[in-house]
Amino acid sequence: MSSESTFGDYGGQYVPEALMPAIEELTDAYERYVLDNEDGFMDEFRERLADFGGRPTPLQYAEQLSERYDTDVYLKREDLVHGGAHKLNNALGQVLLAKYMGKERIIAETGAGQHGTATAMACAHLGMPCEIYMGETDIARQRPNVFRMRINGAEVNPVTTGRGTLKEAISETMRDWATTVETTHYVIGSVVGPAPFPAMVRDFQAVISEEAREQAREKIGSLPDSVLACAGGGSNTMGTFANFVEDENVGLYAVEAGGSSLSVDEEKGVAPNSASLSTGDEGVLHGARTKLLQDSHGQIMESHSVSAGLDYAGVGPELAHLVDEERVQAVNVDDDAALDAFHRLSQEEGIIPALESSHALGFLHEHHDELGDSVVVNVSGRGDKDLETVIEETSKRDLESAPDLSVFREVGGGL
Amino acid sequence: MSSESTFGDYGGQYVPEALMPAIEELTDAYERYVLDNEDGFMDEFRERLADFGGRPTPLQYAEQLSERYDTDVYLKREDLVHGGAHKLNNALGQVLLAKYMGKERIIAETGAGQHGTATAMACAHLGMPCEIYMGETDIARQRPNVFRMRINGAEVNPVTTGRGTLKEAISETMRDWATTVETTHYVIGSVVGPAPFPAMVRDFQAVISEEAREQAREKIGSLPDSVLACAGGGSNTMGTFANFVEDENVGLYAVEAGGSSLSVDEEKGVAPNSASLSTGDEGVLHGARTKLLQDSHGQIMESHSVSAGLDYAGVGPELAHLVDEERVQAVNVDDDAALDAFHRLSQEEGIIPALESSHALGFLHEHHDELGDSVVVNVSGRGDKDLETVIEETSKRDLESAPDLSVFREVGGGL
Amino acid sequence: MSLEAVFADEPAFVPYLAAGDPDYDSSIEYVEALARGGADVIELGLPFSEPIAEGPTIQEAVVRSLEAGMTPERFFEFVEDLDVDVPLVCMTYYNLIYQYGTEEGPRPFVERAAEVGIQGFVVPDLPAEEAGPLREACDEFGLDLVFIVAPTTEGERLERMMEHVSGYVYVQARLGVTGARDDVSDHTEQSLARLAQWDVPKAVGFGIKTGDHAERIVSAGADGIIVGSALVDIIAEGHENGDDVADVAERLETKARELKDGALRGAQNRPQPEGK
Amino acid sequence: MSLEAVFADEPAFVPYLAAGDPDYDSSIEYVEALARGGADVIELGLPFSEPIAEGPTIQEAVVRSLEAGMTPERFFEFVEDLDVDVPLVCMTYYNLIYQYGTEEGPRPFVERAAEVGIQGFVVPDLPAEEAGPLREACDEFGLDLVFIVAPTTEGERLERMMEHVSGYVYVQARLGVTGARDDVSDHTEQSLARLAQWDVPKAVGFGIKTGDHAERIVSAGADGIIVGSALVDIIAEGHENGDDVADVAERLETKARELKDGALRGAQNRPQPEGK
Ligand SMILES: Cc1ncc(COP(=O)(O)O)c(C=O)c1O
Ligand SMILES: Cc1ncc(COP(=O)(O)O)c(C=O)c1O
Repeated sequence: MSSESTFGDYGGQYVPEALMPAIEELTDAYERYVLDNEDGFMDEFRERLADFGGRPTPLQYAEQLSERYDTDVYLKREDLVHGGAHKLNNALGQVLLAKYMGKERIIAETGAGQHGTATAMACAHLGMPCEIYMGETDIARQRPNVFRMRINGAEVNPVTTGRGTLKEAISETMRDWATTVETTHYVIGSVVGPAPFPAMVRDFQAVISEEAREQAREKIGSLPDSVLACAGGGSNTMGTFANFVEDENVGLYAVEAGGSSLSVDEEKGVAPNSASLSTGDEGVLHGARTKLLQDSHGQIMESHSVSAGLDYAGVGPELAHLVDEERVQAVNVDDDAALDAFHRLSQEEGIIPALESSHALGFLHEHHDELGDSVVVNVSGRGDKDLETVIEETSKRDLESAPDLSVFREVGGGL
Repeated sequence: MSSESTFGDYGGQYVPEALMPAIEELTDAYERYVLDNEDGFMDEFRERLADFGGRPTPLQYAEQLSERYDTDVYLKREDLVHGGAHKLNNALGQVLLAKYMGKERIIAETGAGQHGTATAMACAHLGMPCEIYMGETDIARQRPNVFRMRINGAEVNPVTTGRGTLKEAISETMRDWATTVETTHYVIGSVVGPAPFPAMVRDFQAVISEEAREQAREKIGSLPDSVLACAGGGSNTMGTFANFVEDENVGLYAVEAGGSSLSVDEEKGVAPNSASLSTGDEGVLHGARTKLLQDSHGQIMESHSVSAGLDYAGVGPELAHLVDEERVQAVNVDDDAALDAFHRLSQEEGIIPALESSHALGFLHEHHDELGDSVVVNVSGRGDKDLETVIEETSKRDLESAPDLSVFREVGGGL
Repeated sequence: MSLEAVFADEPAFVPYLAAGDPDYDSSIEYVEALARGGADVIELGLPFSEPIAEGPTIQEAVVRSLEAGMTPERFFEFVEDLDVDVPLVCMTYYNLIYQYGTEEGPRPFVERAAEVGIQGFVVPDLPAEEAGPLREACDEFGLDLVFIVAPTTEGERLERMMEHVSGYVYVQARLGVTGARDDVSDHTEQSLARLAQWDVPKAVGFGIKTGDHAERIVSAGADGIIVGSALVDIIAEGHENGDDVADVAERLETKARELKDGALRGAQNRPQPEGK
Repeated sequence: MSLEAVFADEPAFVPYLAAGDPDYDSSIEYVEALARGGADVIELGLPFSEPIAEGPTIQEAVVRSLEAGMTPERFFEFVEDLDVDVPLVCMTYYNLIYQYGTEEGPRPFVERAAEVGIQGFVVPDLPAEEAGPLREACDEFGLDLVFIVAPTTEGERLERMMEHVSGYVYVQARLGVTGARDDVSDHTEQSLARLAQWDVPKAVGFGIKTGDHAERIVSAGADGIIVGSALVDIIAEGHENGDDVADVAERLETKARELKDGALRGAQNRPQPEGK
């Protein structure tokens, strides 16, 4: 672990001056508590991750997929973390850090609602007041997560600007932070934002690969040939890769959302995908220099993915750097393939994956014969939050693996 | 573990003759595979529980509750089991056993949908065709679980007889079984039904107390003074108690659903509660002699609880026996107190419990000063499935711990 | 006449109705119509709220009867009120037997049943293993306890069971729950063959619907036929259409005659019984 | 006139508008109206899709301008088309500066800005730490880079920052985002006191709405006032009501005069400046 503020050309701290002192304070806290385990911070963090969060999560051998693909497939089960996704690893770390720093209030943005619920849970657990910013569009498509945040005692502030999704929610949270920075910590939900966030969030998420690497050694007897993770902002990705980066023989694949197409509509400022690593270019967004979906003038594009949690125009700077360095392969999978993979895992392995994670599984499906003899796929979250979306999107398509979903109309009324 | 077919006066095998040979076959398989670990059955079961199911689950020290009640409160986190409840422990065990027995098809009943989803998941995991019977009323109030079963590839058969809840679903599943018994295994969802189900389901669930007892020793340094679990059919209850039964100094509390009142309406055949241990009397239902909610003629009453998973007129025979023996205290908590406890745990500890489990937490709230210095409460499942019910039921009441839920109306439309 | 004796001379027709379906008075008419139509024994159902062995037809009869106010006590009055000249068997679930009276266990129920003239019991959720207490009470009051032999009942299990049989055996023609079917199961012949060595009347039930069915089953060797759902269907239909009770009763009587006649035909073209 | 020189004689009035709000032509009128109303420097916003430092008022202006087709190139044309006689400062976010032209980095943007006569930049998401490349390009083309000093900028951090200042310092009157407020923050006086030791013009912004505000802030020691949202509000209202562009322009001119007059009054009852 180190406190890099840049990764090659990426990273940095492109934020309003008003936030800089807080960011310096945070950098200092990060170095002391996280990197140097001052006051036993990391010990407490790890203990809470275990007892409250349910870690370690299993590395499960997937029998049916292994047989189907003639490759040993192992699933890292982050869907079993409390709250249903890897997001708690980071949220718990940051809220605990804010407590050590003497902050009195937590704010966070959320897209799919997973980071928001994770933050709300961590705040309830640690007794911190919490407000979550969430775009109106996302609120409408992720209702159960809105309920969960409120039930955990968090305020949910609807964001009505722009298209009402993650990008706008982040901007709005930064505005709150610029006003309340003295007492408030902003829990960013991925490896994005100004330094030290990208490195810090990676370090909190690195527990995934710390466990997985050890578990792989035990189960496979060696390191895996390939490791796959979906990439939105890239926190589950960096968490899953971190401890494998030095293992040069392990192939690392960051699977982005290909959406409905990789091409863009400059006129409307819309990219029908969220593949910033694969198709974006360098720019500055939300505090960091990284790869972005932007038009030729530098205006940020509306991204799109069937999976709300991947629906973001940027990506973590360290991940962008690792892709430039060719240590990580940036690949992508479209909406259809992700939905298909969702159904496949649900039916064949009895695990309902998040639509985000389904992208990684979709890549496995399409490229299993190029990934070597053993593959670790990070199942970053569970798909309970996605049921309504999946039913709706499946009914619009002719998918290979989808079950007949007509029962949903027969019983208990329509959608 | 032993293969008792009766517990004191309770238990037995009150089923149609056509099922008896299958029940004998099952008894034999239970004794060989479960009790004697033939062919390494139990080893495989335990391994799958770990890798697929996410066991062991933590025994978490609950800081805020402990402070509030001035008692060390530990939560056994069955909400973290794959699928969101203890139900998988049993479903996985039975589906695996059916596979060892050479059965080709699985059927199960479900009430709250938790046992149905657990069974559907276990069947997908083990490649077994699966049909779930579920009452129409329950289908309407537990829609997300219906979706999950279908997405896992199970058939969901609506049951339209009677009030369309668990009782009718069990009867209907027995009817299916009576027709298909030669090829089909019926995965009963709790410690109810004819022998060997009560003992077998208990043995599959006993992993809860096996872990908890060991974890308590480590964390408390001794055994807890009291152990609390909610009781519907009683599977999480027996699982949580099993390894403590011999520890005479450990108080065991089975918390039933007090519903809206403990009194009954003989005329209508309705009990506005599900407190069969506290208020029921001996009778025969669904294959076993046990305590039941019945009218003076022996007709089974409609039970009621705000929590669908506790809404059952019977209870496991072994639990009834342990209550008669005064080894287990039968207590109960009403709908209001359960809802309050739901909100309390969500806000104070960041864990959204199932409404079922909330009953155990409600008892803790009301009787914390009678439970000694250390209490283990089984959080049998997570409450994600209950969100709609909780919002609706909370809006009808004036609860101490409920958050302001008006945001649900402001954003994203009405319920 | 003892239950066993009924089967001695000719194949017996054993109809089933849920007592009190759709209401007390009509039900009395219906039972009497069956007697007129040629019933040799009548199985009278005392409805239980959780009829796990019944298919939809009888489930609905149970609901109708319960909603019309049937209780165990009313059931006994019902039997007393009946003006029929054939043996009556009470078919019910064990919990109702168990709960009756102040004392625990089946004795009070059996005592009262004997008092009103019931001659035997069929209890679908009471396998031989659990039947001890009821068996004892039956013996005390001289009632028969009829067991069901399922297609899955074989070998040792069958042998153990046959030791307990009294009255007749209820041979379940196929797996599943009650309900009229268009086919007559292969299981029937196999089951009858399995039972051939025991000298006790064998009445076949589950799914018999027409005189032809009855004929085939008797010619396959059955000593009697048990018919429930096909009769209950007639009541359900009449009830739904609001038909006159007398009309429905007549239809039942006609149906009964069809079934009894079928059984008689079956007896004629039956291969000569060996031992009897 | 250099930016610094503007502040030399009397307190400066520095209005902000988003260029192209609500459309190109109207916006030209509005900017010119502000010049007529007494603006000493004009901050022209080049709209960015993610304006993280702006409150709702300016966010909406940004949306209007972008929807009307504003781009960096159009922005430069806009500046060329303007007929005003005061220094212009471009306020925008770093990504637009960074992306302009074919070459990477800020140089092409600065070069083009210099060409059209822009005299400086304010970049709200570019703290001193990241300003190196832009600073260099500004130096090359002789433009000023204005930094924002926030209420939280103190001690060493403040000292480091003041080394980079050119033109004037933008003193952020309170924490938060842009937007007109009814109060004038206490932070202003403290901030001005903290900055007293540096001999550079101090323009105070964030929340100034009326001539009275302007007066109080200048009398507290500010060398200038920066006003954005209060002016953008007038445009938004006019746009919504479908008012004549000329009418709106006149309202802007009047408001500008009110603010400038307030500032001038403030200068009169200001305690005598010590060092200057
Ligand atoms: C389950 C899950 N996986 C992945 C992501 C994408 O985020 P990241 O790329 O930071 O892991 C999200 C975001 O909400 C998520 O909920
Ligand atoms: C979470 C949870 N707890 C408890 C129960 C009650 O069942 P049992 O008493 O068998 O544990 C259920 C049943 O659905 C459940 O879902």
